Amino acid sequence: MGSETWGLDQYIASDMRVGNAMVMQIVENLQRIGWGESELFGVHMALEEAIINAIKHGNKESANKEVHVCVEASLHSFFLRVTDQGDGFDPSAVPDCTLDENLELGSGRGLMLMNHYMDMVQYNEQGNSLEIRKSR
Amino acid sequence: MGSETWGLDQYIASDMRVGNAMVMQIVENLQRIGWGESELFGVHMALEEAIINAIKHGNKESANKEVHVCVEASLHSFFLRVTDQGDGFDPSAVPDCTLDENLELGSGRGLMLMNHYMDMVQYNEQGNSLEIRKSR
Amino acid sequence: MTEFHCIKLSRKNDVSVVRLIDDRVMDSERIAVMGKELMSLTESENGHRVLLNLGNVRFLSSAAINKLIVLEKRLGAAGGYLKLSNLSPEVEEVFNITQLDSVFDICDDEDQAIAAFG
Amino acid sequence: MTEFHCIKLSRKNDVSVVRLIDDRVMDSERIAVMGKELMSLTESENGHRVLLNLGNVRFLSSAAINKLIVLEKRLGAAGGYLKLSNLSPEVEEVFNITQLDSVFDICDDEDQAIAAFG
Ligand SMILES: Nc1ncnc2c1ncn2[C@@H]1O[C@H](COP(=O)(O)OP(=O)(O)O)[C@@H](O)[C@H]1O
Ligand SMILES: Nc1ncnc2c1ncn2[C@@H]1O[C@H](COP(=O)(O)OP(=O)(O)O)[C@@H](O)[C@H]1O
Repeated sequence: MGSETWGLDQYIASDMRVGNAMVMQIVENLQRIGWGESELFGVHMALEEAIINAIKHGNKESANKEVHVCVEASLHSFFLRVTDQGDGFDPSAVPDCTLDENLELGSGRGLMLMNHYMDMVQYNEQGNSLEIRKSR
Repeated sequence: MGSETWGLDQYIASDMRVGNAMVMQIVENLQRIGWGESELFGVHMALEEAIINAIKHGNKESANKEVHVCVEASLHSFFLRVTDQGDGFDPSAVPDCTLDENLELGSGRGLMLMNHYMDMVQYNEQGNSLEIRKSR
Repeated sequence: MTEFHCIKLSRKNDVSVVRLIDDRVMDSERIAVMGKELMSLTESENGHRVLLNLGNVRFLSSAAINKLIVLEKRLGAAGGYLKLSNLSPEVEEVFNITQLDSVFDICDDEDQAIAAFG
Repeated sequence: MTEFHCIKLSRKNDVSVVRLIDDRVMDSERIAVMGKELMSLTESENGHRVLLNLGNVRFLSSAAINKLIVLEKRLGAAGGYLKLSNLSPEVEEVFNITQLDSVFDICDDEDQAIAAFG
């Protein structure tokens, strides 16, 4: 029995298409090192939210800003750090998306999904850098 | 600009075919993360010698023994640790293969090639575990 | 007939049965197109019944889910009805976690959904 | 004619021109077969001239090089001659590092080698 590790340390443009491609690259590499379809689902969900939020809310898709993506992954663990060049935000101020009045709002669902699927979700103080982690 | 990392931590059977396949797996992954053909040559040479020596001289192709292979690689560096379950040896006692009387002997050429192509070649005291490293 | 790029449309009784073409619904441009194509369904007759069969969907991002929420609202506003069916266990979990299972009418399969339309 | 699996044999003047089939000569079983096929060339007439064209070889392990050394010795013992040609810069470097360039007669290309056989 053995295991492969895979990692990435890359700056990407603040473009949704580039973000989508980055997400797929990560998902494909996790598959390659042995993650199965259903375990991958939650990781895919969380990393998609993390990267798309950085591009959309953080860098506001600005052509002058980049998103820094770091991944460290093995068959037993997944770690992602996403840092944008935006002003950050206060995650505790994001309304609970499961409250009846917010249910159809959309906002907050990404954070909730990350918290559900990951073992650890941690923003830096400024709120422009996010680390998520999951063990298997 | 960004870079991928790739790693491996695996126990393999002391079988030449398994060793060959392991070498190819490592070479292919180095290619995948961006190593070019000619830079790869020396790494390929060194890791082939390291793994084949462990299987052949270390474990003597015994069905009861395994070789432990660890790799950590990025576009900028290559690290390999190969540990066998043999008695080890004294690398300083291996004759210089470039001396006229040894030239056609073969023995010692593997160590010499590793030393040439790698920045670091280090055996443990017993001589059954070898670490090699190369930066680019 | 309109040409669709992200959805496949068929009729069963008086129900419009919709399938998504992508098995991973995550590309932002595809989601935008899918959104437009789903919205075009709300411009139909009053009381329009739409069944979204998610049988082939292995992944959908929250941006994609947002489109389904808009569809649900628009269809409701136009006097229509939306049901979802054939969710994979993973996709169903997303609806549970986010409590969107209280917003959507989720059925096991097409037959059950069609029967539930009544 | 003998069937070869790891080498390709042709004649140019009175020289046997040999090419290796694998571009990465590293598989232990293939090297064993290659070794046997190369040795069969030494059972030829006296003064046999063999040119090994390594043009397509991108990698060869030291186990493969050992086979070339044995070929060189056997051929010499049988009154024959071996030359190598068309080494890639990387393969040539291996011969330099290990000082095997003093054991083998290494030529740039086939024409140069054939001319050198005289
Ligand atoms: N990297 C970020 N920089 C600034 N604000 C962010 C960032 N990530 C999330 N947010 C804020 O948190 C809110 C909730 O995000 P999320 O739960 O993903 O939902 P959505 O993206 O659908 O709005 C966003 O609307 C945004 O205001
Ligand atoms: N892992 C090992 N365990 C024991 N002995 C070893 C090991 N690796 C190398 N050696 C010894 O060092 C010698 C030189 O190795 P090398 O330079 O690779 O040449 P070769 O493998 O052709 O003999 C070997 O012949 C063997 O005696």
